Amino acid sequence: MLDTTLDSLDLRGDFYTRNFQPHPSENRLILNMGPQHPSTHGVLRVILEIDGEYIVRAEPVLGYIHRMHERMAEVKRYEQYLPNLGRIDYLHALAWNWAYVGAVERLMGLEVPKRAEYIRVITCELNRISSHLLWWGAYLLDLGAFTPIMYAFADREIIMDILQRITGSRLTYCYYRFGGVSQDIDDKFIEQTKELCKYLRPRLKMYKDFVTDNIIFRKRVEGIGIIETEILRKYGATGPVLRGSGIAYDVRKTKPYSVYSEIEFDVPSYELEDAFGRYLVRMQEMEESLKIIEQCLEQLPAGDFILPKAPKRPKPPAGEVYFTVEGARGEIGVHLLSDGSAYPYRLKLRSPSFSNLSLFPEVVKGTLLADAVSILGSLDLVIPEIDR
Amino acid sequence: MTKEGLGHVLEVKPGFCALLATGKVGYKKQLFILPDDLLNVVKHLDECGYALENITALEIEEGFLLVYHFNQWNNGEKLALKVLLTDGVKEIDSISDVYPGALWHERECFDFFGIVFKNHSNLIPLLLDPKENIHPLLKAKNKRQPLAAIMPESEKIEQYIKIEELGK
Amino acid sequence: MERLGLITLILHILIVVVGGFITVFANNIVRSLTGLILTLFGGAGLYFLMAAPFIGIMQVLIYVGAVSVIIFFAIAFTRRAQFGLTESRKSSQYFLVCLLPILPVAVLGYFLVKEITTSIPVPQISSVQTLGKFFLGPYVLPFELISLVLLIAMMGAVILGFEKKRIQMEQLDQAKQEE
Amino acid sequence: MISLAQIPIPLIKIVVGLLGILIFIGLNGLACVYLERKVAGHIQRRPGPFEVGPHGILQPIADAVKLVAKQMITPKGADPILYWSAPIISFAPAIVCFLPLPFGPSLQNISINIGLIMVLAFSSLNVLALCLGGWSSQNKWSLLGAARDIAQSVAYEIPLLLSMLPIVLLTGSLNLADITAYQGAWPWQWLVVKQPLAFIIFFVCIFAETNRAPFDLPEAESELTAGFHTEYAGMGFGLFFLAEYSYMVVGCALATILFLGGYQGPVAPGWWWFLIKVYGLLMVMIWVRWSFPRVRFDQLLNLTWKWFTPLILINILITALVVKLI
Repeated sequence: MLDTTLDSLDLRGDFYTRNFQPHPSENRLILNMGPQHPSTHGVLRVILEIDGEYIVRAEPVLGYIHRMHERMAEVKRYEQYLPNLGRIDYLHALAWNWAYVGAVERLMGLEVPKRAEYIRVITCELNRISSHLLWWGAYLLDLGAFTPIMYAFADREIIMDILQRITGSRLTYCYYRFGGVSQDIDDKFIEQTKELCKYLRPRLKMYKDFVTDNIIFRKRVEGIGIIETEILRKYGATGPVLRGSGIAYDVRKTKPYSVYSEIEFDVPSYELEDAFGRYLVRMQEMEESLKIIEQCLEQLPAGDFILPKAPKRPKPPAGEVYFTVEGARGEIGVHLLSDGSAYPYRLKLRSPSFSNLSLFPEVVKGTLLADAVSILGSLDLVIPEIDR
Repeated sequence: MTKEGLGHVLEVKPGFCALLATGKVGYKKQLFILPDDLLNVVKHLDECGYALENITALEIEEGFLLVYHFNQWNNGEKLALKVLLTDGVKEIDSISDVYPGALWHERECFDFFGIVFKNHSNLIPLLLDPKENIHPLLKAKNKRQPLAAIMPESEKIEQYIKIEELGK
Repeated sequence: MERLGLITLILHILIVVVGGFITVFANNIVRSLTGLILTLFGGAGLYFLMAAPFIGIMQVLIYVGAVSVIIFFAIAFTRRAQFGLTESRKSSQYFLVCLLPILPVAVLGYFLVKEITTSIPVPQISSVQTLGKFFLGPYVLPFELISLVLLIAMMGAVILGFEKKRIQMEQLDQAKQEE
Repeated sequence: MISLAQIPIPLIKIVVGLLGILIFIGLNGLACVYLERKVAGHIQRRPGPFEVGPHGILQPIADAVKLVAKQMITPKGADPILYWSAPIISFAPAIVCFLPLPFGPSLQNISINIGLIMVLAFSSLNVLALCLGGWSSQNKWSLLGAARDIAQSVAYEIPLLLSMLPIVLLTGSLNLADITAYQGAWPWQWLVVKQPLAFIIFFVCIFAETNRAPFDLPEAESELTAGFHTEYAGMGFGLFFLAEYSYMVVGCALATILFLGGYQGPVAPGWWWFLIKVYGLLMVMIWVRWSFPRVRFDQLLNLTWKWFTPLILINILITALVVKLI
């Protein structure tokens, strides 16, 4: 009699829980981490099978904020779709802006003015720093340190203020246009950005003293979540997750787009393969971004900020294009197919977090629950980007 | 499916893949293969050290076109595999045995188009509600375009390569 | 003062008895344990009344604070307890359960009636020092033996823990290989 | 009828003492909430509560009113009796823990000769309350929190007990008043000078005992949502909260009495010295909480079993030898 009640108890839960395992074995617990959980940063849900606190199996369940952006693309004109891009990855919105705008420009054969390219690089790197700062704070919150996120937000606020003056929005930017940017930058922007660079350098140094060299933090990330190169390749991971394992693949350097080939910067990579490697990559990347911004401000040419003849309502010729840029989380790809009309025929958004998260079940096997949180944080996930 | 529509579809023999012109698309290489050769080709690409980047599909007049994007880390050279499913076929081999990262991409294609991937270990909806059986990216019949209309480059076949010689 | 003492005594006896009944009759294993803890608490109170506060506090520290918690650890994670499952007992079981306490009551009662001892009206408080001297004086051998038993129990627990961990790891490896 | 004069004086003393303790616990809860929020605010470079009253001084009262006014929800499938008794079991022993503490030269509720063990015994009941709450919530996260709490108590309880033994060996008493009297008024006469290692281990174990960061594993917001009190709302949570602060004060008071000379101070000894030292230690606890990440579970076990226990055993051995020889 007891067994039958147990059976019926096991069959509780929704489609995904039942699909995960209808009959958990003795001593094992099926645990739903999410969709509302403090360290899944949004509405990610991970079904875990745990033995004590050891994770035997994990399966992420997605789709809680799925908005079908790809379908929206097919029913909207090219220019109408622009604001959607800022909503995909709300932390590095400008990279998505760029990926889409770049794809359309390539399809139409538009030549972007030099000044516009530089403005794009500056704003995109500013956005990257703000994204990494938020990740840094949130990651430490995952590890149980409450204070860093406040520091990170204070710094991020400055960047958002700077970008707000130029782009008009604070988070979900829609700044780039086909053939340039929507508004030119002024002297005040340049001055503010220079000040920011001066301000952020000692801050990053302070963060290193404050967090990176902390023994408790080190013990929580060193040797945790080791991802081998082979797994990275088979799952198509990109970005800091890849560079944390020692592979210096960065679209900005390997296949330079825009004016990245004219700027000197390093691609940090660490052969640690663990969460600490990924952490160091992101911390180093912020410094590199500062370097890029300073160089761009020096080299900033005069000229148009948008192509004078840029079409307001583009109608690209029929054809296919695949354009990738380097986002804060990895390689962002826009695969665009046009049939010559004012609406895209098919638009596929390749999001880096999607691939990065897909290797999570592989990595998390056999680790502790606390480590799973640490690994999840080190992948730097943005759930709207995964669900799209 | 008229023969005329199929006229543009590339004629590839089994065991061969057609190397297409890339133009401004953004790939280093474009390969067109038959559905049956998919696993074979993917195994070769795996040996060459390609990383799986993306799997996507689209519906055209001829049927479904699946595009697999691969990437090489050392030089960033991208490779696209294109497979056409014609005659109402909605099934293709899963490449998840070779690239486990394909599991999710294939589930997404199953979600959006209803394409069934054979030998997929867990083909359940990934992003959409499992209770609603809708495939939002399928197009109405009058909206579908022929392959030639959306991929003008794919008409130009540069050469045919034997699959065994792909690695070279 | 005396009346107050009597009230307290009855109160503690009530706690012990009620705790005992909960322990036996509760149909949920964790509730049974809670009853047991209540009984132990009542016992500790009785020690206090008998002017043996050290023993009473030790009862709280060791039995309530440590042993019960460990028992809790062991049973709370069984599947039955996890899902809050309850069991219904047959009436014959209740009968047996009622029969069981009669035995000690009979034995104790017999001796109480047979040999009435005169109790000290105002009990003396024995200090911790006296107790310690007792343990390391006349009772040194049993005292040391008990510590030896505890040591062996601890070592056994550690060894068992390692064994279980090893098996777990093997299972994990197997699961990985199967995939 | 019992006339007033017939009521025994010890009983009156205890009742008055209990009332005093309850008032102290309540006020301390308010003060700690304010302190915690304000210190956390300043550590995080923000002002902290500022709206209710001048400098947000009335914020704790607003918090308390909110907690009391909230609906008390019993989750579906929970064991209601155990579920609601858990916060009470957590809070009630805290009151007993205050009884033998000497706040001042003549400010001790009951001068019991085993005061130290009494505090320890009743503070260890908190673990039981936490597991009961965690288990009866019918929530897997709570259950994991309860499991962690038990394992944690197994880890810290032994070094915590052992770290007091050197003091007992030196002073030869378990009465907290005697231990205070053994030490002098000046800092170099305090036992922390003779037993620095024991003090450090004791204080770290107090962090674990009170479930404070970096050892707040049973709660662990980012891992177990809120651990054992995930399901508690209103005053159920409020009592756990109050109990945590009470145990913090008990822990800091014990550290003060055992190692920092209790109520004794260089100028004008009295209860104010005691409170200054206790709240000084409390500030350290708050400071640590807002600066450090959380340790992992096995790291805590490693720390306590592999480092603290052997170290403190050696410490006891040396102390015993020195006491015997001198």
